[in-house]
Amino acid sequence: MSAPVRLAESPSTGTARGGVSLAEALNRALADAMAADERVVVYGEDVGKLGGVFRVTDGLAERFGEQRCFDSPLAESGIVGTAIGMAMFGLRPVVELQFDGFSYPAFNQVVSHLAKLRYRSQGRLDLPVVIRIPYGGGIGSVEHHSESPEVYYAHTAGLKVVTPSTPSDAYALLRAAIDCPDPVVFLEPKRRYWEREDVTLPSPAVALGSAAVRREGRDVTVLAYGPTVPVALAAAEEAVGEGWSVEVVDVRSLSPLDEETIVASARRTGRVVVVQEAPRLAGYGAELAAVVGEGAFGWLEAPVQRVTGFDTPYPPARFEGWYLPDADRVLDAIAVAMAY
Amino acid sequence: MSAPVRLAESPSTGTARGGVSLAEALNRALADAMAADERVVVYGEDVGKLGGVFRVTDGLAERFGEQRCFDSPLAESGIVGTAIGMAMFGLRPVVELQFDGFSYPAFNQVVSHLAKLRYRSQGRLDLPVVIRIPYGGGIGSVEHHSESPEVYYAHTAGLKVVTPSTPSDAYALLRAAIDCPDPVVFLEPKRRYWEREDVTLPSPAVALGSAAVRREGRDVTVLAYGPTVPVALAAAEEAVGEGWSVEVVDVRSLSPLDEETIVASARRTGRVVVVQEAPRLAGYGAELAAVVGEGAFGWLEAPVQRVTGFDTPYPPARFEGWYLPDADRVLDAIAVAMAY
Amino acid sequence: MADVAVRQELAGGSLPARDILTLLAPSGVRREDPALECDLDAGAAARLWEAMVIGRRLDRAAVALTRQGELGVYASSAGQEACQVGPVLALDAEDWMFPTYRETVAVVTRGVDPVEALALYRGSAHCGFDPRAARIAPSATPIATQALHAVGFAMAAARTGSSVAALAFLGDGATSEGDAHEALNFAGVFRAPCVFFVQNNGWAISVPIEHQAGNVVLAARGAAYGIPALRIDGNDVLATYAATRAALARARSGGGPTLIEAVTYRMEAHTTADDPSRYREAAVLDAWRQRDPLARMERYLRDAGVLDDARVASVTAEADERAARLRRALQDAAPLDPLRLFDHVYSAPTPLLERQRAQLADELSRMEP
Amino acid sequence: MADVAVRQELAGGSLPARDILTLLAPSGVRREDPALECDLDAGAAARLWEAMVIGRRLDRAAVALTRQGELGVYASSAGQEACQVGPVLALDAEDWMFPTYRETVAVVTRGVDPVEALALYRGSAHCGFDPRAARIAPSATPIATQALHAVGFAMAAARTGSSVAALAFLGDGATSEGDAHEALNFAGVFRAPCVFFVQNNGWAISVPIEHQAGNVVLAARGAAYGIPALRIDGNDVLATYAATRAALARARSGGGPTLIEAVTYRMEAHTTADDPSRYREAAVLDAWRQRDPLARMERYLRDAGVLDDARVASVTAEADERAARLRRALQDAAPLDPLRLFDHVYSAPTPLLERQRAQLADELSRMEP
Ligand SMILES: Cc1ncc(C[n+]2csc(CCOP(=O)(O)OP(=O)(O)O)c2C)c(N)n1
Ligand SMILES: Cc1ncc(C[n+]2csc(CCOP(=O)(O)OP(=O)(O)O)c2C)c(N)n1
Ligand SMILES: [Mg+2]
Ligand SMILES: [Mg+2]
Repeated sequence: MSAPVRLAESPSTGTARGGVSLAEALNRALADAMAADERVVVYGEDVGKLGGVFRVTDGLAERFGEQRCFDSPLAESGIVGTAIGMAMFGLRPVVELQFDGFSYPAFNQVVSHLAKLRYRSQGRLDLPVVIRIPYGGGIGSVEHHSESPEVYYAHTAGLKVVTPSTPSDAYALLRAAIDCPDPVVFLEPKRRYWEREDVTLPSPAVALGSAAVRREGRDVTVLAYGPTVPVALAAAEEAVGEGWSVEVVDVRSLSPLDEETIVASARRTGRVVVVQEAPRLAGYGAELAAVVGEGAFGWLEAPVQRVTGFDTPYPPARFEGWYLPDADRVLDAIAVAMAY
Repeated sequence: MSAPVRLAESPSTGTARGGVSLAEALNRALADAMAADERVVVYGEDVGKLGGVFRVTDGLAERFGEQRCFDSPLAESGIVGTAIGMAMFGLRPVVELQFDGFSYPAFNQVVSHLAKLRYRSQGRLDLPVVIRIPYGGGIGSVEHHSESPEVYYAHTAGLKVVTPSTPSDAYALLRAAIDCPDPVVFLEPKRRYWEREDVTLPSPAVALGSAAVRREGRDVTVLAYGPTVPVALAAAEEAVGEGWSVEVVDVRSLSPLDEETIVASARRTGRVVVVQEAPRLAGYGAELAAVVGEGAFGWLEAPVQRVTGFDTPYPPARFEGWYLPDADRVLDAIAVAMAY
Repeated sequence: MADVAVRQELAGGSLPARDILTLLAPSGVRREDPALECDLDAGAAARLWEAMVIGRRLDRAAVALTRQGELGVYASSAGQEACQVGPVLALDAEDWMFPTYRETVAVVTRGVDPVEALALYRGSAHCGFDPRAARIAPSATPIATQALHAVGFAMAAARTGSSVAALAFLGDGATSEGDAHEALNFAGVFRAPCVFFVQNNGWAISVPIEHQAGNVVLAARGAAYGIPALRIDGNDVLATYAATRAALARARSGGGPTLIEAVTYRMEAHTTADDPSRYREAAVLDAWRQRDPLARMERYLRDAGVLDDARVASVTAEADERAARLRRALQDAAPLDPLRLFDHVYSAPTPLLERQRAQLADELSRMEP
Repeated sequence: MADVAVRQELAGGSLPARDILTLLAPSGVRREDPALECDLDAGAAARLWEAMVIGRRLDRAAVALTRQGELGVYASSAGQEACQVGPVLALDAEDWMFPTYRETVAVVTRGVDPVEALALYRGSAHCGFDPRAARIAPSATPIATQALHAVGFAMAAARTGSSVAALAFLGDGATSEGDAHEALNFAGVFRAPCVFFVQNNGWAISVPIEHQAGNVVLAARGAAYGIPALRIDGNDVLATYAATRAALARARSGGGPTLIEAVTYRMEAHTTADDPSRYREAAVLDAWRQRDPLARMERYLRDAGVLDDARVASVTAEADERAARLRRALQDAAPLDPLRLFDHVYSAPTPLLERQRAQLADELSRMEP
């Protein structure tokens, strides 16, 4: 585990360091989607003039006017509820809920309506709504700003749930989410906003519902998503020193889940470690473990190891370095799996 | 799968059919708790004069007065939010959210405060709040009245989550929940409200956090909870005809989870089927499968089978007989496990 | 009207008791009110009465069909016909309405086949009609949530320069939910072309309005949001029509939202599964029967000479015929296809749903003789 | 005051523009207002000023400590000292208050050690003080949620015959959340002994009140709930004190809740992580500096002869000393024990938490040299 994380630098919009940051890729995806389709509208708290607290909507209000990008009152249920109505009218709203911990006031609108209106209406209503939520820990923030609520959404039938881990995926997945006639909960790994990739946008299209093998390996498969993908990759790199060849799969789409890619990898390696920031009990990693247990039963040489946040509320910032799964912890789990 | 379920009869408060119904046991638990401790207050929508739409609070307002049992305005966040404040004052509120599907407006108060205030306050605040939620399907009702939201709560650190499957457990667990200094989400399997058991109340105490082996068996373990326990027992009974000896474990406490009892059973039988009404993806059954996979890896003769509701929104009432896991479906899963 | 008087009194402390605007006295006598203009003459108003007659008849049929097991449960509109017919007939063809489970009469008044309108209660579909064709959102069960959909719809209309407006139905109990507030506030901020029509029928299941709201004059909420509000007699279909019509006109002309509180009474149980004898005296119904929305309208139309026994008989016959058609349609309904259970979760099925569908298909095939 | 005037004008359409009650003009001249009585003479009022001086000094220190990395982030109370000191000093010892992240000055005014008050922002604890001892709920971050806790607390007090009251702090932005509405409505229905103190500081991060509310006169909400409401000058500590004091007295005597809207201004960034230059002109601050809550109070006290240079100097010195103590305490803070991470999730640890604790302990032991 690493030392306590300090408060993150603010998002850079410059290009001094080269490449494109994840936040910039998202910003570009929004702008391109708005340019391509005038039905796309963007709103939420502080997304207009301020450009969002993470600047993901920077410049959109100015470029597209305040009919297309605007600030809403401070009311998350109101944001999602009105987005549903806008979608019924025929628009394609992309709304921001400012932080993971502030997505909960909208939960009823998300679960009772957004997820269910297509089913309820026997397919007569499209619900092309995207809910963007910066999520996860590691930015040294105060409580409620570091939650990992993915299970709440992934377990809700009718929603699609995706989370990118790279700038190019961020661009492609957000474009796919906006184009999708189904509602998508788009989880943005906020501590990766400022990570850069040398990529030219638009990046190649990515289908919702597909996982990606980020690194090939023979001995162990590590399943990760969103903020923990770089953690898994770091552990894989360190594992080389131990003589272990580690495959890293970026699950990327939590609902629907690409069971095929995951099971294929598990069968290849016979050993699986899953990584999530969220607490363990009934976390998304349980689904991954269950899917692997079902699909690769005869192939497994070791029980699936779960590397997770602890089953506490998210701790104060100075504790998060001890709380968050890091490469060492993933490596420990790989070692356990390898010892079988 | 069975024929579509028809609208349920209304809850009987008579004793004509002998024994105690689950709803009556809950009613008795509330009354006894209120008599034992004047800090216990009961409120929610229609719980006063009406006695609750399922009559679980029947007679409490009359007996204890409207300072102790009363109707609230129609606002679930308000109900849970004020319960938190009452607990800070020193009362022990037991609130009812009328149906599973109407628990979501309170989600923010539950997740952001109820679950976290003890942790936030470094143990200085007790949060002895019980949230009673009639949950699950099978009563032929309209949409939003048949949800299985257990994962949303079980995944939330800081909450305890229990669900009884028998009248005697209903009594004992509700008393334990009310006595507990921690917040408890108490999920009442509404289609079992009228099932009767020959038991004298008060029933023996049950500790929160313990599972119960309901039937012993040698070949397969079926893990079930709440409304599906009788389904599992029926399947176990039918399995006798096939020559299979089925153990049924009533998980009962979803958080904390009694991993010990579950793993011990899985190791004994080597085959496990989990049953839930909720959709499969990231459902509670995934946690059970993961725990079994971790704790009984070397003992398993077959992959853990998950019998779940389908990954659709809860369907219209006339479809629910096809939707809900029934004994046949559990038996199919047992057969698959036995075939390994 | 003891009930309403009491409610007004209660409101006194915090707000000057507002008049309840009425255009048609319970006796059937037409009044004028400068605050509420109705451009319908008696001849044109007759269709309001007709729709109420048909609505009430179908409503009664639905209650009976519940007893016969054709419907699982039903929330009656009885007593509230003026609240459901007036606003709906005030809509333009392109407008959308956002009803709750209570608005079956409103839904059929908008032209939806009663069989489709009742699929929700039959348990054969969550929403039996096509929302796009009917321009009606699926009836909302989670209280107050639909108000936000209406506002969002209206915001979208305004933003795209459309002149379409939205009509949101709400109950009195619904005004306690956070969503009702957020809807009013969003509408106020964005001046959304949305009309909030609150049927204050005195009850939210067993909870009377006096225990529901600190100020039982729900129209008093308007000022909090900068929204014009008015309080009308909800059993007067001329008032419900005229108020909604005026509000829609304002909405369309850029004047923003309006809050209408219609004071009415729930004459039946909350739903057929409810037992109101546990919480209210049957006697109170008598006072409200004197204020019946159909009776006063019939009186008015007869006095105005546009209605006679023959027309009453023919409209009643038509209503009976529609009820009979409904009954027959439900009794003759084709069996449901279980596999439809999997349709329309997403725009295209996922691999998991395909697998589950195949599983059910297999189970069904194994059940065949 | 151009800002406030504009806001009042905006409100005009829907509500008679209400006066903003003031007892102390920006010039420091004491006014009388029959609607707002203050029983403090200048001598007694001096402690309000002292608390503001100390509060402002600590607030300034906190901003500086953020720049030095001792705190992770901080939400300044600057400009709002009168809103935080007045209400707190109006409380009785047994009352509880329910603050937000903005109320650090209120929390220290109630007697909490600044180190404990700032633990939230330091990232060493979610709440550094003992809520029971301080009779302060942990500062709430999720907007408006704490209002319901205050109401529940007050309901419990009333139900058990206690005379304790609750004070809920809210921001202007918070009034848009459903929870704010549900809190006002519950309080109105149950006549809960609760005072809602809304600091209308003009902004919710980057969103001005004009885009937040359809009626920017937030006090207009009171009538909707049958709750007495008043609008006061939030930069006048005599007004904030007197209004809260009167509301608490009413609450305690069974008179139910009160809504107080205090019109003030957020002089700093939303938090130290915010960049207000992106959304507001620095020039507007000048008008508000003329209305500074400390300056006018100092003027008043000097004119009344209860304050002289010596006392100003000694209070300033004490404030500096407290700030220095705070700085030292943070710099000298003992390292945190990582294993405390597992404490107090439940009243007793679960087996899963025991295992995880053991895992971290093992990791830590392996890290040792
Ligand atoms: C969010 C939510 N909570 C609870 C319920 C259960 N419920 C159904 S109807 C009702 C009362 C509604 O009262 P009101 O808004 O006055 O409408 P009415 O039934 O009188 O038309 C309640 C509590 C619900 N449907 N949704
Ligand atoms: C439920 C919720 N949504 C969003 C946020 C993010 N947020 C923090 S402060 C703030 C603005 C609050 O404005 P106001 O209520 O006026 O209080 P102020 O900061 O001005 O004191 C927002 C949107 C939050 N904390 N909680
Ligand atoms: Mg009602
Ligand atoms: Mg503010």
